[in-house]
Amino acid sequence: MRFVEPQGRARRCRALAGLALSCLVTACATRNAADAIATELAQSFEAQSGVMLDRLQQSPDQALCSEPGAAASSASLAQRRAIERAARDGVRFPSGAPPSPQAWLGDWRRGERIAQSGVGLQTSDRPGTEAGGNCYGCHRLAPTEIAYGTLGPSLTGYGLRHPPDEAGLRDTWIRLFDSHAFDACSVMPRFGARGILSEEQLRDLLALLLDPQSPVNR
Amino acid sequence: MTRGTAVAATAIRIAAVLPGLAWPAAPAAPSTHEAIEDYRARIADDNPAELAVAKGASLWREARGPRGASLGRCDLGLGPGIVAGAAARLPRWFADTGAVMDLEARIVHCMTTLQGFDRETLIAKPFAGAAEPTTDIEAIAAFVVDAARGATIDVPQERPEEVAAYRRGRALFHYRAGPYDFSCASCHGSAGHRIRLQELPDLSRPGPTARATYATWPAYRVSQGALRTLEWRLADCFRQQRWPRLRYLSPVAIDLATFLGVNANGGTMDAPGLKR
Amino acid sequence: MPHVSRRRRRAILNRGLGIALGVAARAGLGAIGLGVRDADAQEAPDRDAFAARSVADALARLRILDVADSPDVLLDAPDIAENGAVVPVSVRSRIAHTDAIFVLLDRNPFPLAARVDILDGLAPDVALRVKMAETAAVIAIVRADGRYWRAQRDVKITIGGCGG
Amino acid sequence: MRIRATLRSGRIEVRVLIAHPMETGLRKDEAGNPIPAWYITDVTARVNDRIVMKTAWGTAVSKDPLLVFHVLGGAVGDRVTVDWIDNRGDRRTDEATVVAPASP
Repeated sequence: MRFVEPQGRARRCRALAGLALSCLVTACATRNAADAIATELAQSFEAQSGVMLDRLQQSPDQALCSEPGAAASSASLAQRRAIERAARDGVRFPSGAPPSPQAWLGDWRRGERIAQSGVGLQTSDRPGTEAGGNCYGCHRLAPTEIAYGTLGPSLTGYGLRHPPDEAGLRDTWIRLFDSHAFDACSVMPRFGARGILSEEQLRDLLALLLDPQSPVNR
Repeated sequence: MTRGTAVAATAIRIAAVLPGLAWPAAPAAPSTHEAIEDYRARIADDNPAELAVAKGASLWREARGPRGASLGRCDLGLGPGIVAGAAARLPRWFADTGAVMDLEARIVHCMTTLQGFDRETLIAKPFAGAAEPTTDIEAIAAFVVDAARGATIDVPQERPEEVAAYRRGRALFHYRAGPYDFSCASCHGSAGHRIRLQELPDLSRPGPTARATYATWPAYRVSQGALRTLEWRLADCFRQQRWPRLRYLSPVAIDLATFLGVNANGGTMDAPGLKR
Repeated sequence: MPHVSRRRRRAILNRGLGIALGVAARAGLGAIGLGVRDADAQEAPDRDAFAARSVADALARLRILDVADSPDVLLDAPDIAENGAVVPVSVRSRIAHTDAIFVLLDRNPFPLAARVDILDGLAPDVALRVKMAETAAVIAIVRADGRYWRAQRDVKITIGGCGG
Repeated sequence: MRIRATLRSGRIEVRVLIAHPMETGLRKDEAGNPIPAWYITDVTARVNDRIVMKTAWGTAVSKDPLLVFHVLGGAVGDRVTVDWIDNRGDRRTDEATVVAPASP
């Protein structure tokens, strides 16, 4: 887990300390506001079913992407690129074999079930419940499932556009493992990097996307 | 529901397939979107929330609690006993508590101060569980918003405390946290998207979806078979954001309700609504 | 919705509630309840059909041995239900002497949802809301002159929201 | 119960909403314990004390049930009475007066 102290803004504030007074005042006002929010969050939430208050502490990338407009602002470009590099460096590829469909693709049938399931890590889940990916919440996948969301792009026919060669396997794995590798402020959960899904589950989702027999590609 | 039209449509459909054996496939299926709109139209009448409104109306009038008092003198912001339209102007700052309060906070305040109910007991279980009847707070909230139907939403930003609540609410709305990196804005920060088949209203700024959304809570949730309040809606979003449990009437709940309410100003109250 | 109608409706609602508080009796055998108890006794054999776990078994328990499709049984239900907990269904019969309407849901844990007796003075035109566990057929069966007529249509049940 | 009885085109349209959990007996509560079946088994409607409708229900009827039926004939001012009984033996009766449709 990469939980880091919620000090991203404070650090930025200190870094700005040598600048003009007006800037300093603004930066510290921002820090005070952030501290007030942290205090308010601590008063307003309580742990339940293994979901603890430490989940409310922001990592630097969460703090950066909480600024409205930060996802596209030129001011945050360098920070976003750094987050994306770090995300890429942190990807753990399937253990053992080099990328090949035989070695990396799991079972698309299990992948479909994972894509349909939206449980896991909630206060309403028993601790230890195996999480789903809830892919259909945001993406179209198998064309037979009509209840799909549109927050993300359609993935129907994904494997036809991205053949499961080495590059296709690696690229798709990275997107599933840590969406921040391509977009620091992506709204897609970092399923591998945050330990939401296991390596086996990610391989099953890889198969759902890339296996020629998967309903996504038929 | 336009029953006449629906029945006529069926008659046409049936006539069209009459020559076939048994039940051939329906004629060209309408798009999913049209079918869902059709479904929503069919259940739009006879909102079971009316049952909660009726229960809330009698709870409001009955002498109850340790003090044996009704809620007839409850001040929801427009003066003691004035219910009509009051929900359209909440949350707001109240002089008697020195705090910004939302509808539910004010109902609990009146139940404790006028009727003598114990606050901790009341807020320990504000929402009905599976197979449980509507709670008193839920029913009273349904009654109060029903009495504001047609009123223009006008959540005040006159006091500095109200402005501060809105600002904190905006920051909280965009605050990303938890193992999924979700904020409210992850789903409700832009327009035109769906989760599964449900349209996601853009609640990040004033606009038609922000108005229509705030205007229709509390609502009867078909999937829950229950009347649900705005604070329930907020808490259930945080559950799905993989955050810890939102405390009832907490500062985060009040500030977010203020943010959503102010963004809805100018809209027309139409609650309790009916939702998936 | 026009305000006049809302207010009028509320007046009816309140009146209904007042009466309800006056006469509601828990497990009591009030005078008003007697009719129901009598009806129960008369129709006891049908009660058993509600425990059937398949449409075929429910029909057998209802002693519906022969049923034919009819365009005069008008069944209306949505093509897609956003939530299976509430599926609006209406049934109208154009068959003379209709005296009962049955609503069944294929693939439900207990498929028989309702039987409505069309007594003298009641139009064979009823609507209710049912729960459906999964995508399946809604079946309406009408009894007239001792014969049974059927209509059915598929309703697709979708998964909604965040799914968790 | 909420009963709306409206005279339309020579018949009384009766729309009944009932507050009831209509539990199937197949669900579990938050703690994982089974929730026992609890559902309305019979509903009877009368117009001015004459029984006009009887319906028997199973667990597949939705929570907070809606029932719509139409009585031939009738007049504004008629009294519509609806009573139900559930599998626990609970029962309830409410009534409404037939009204003319609201002007549009």
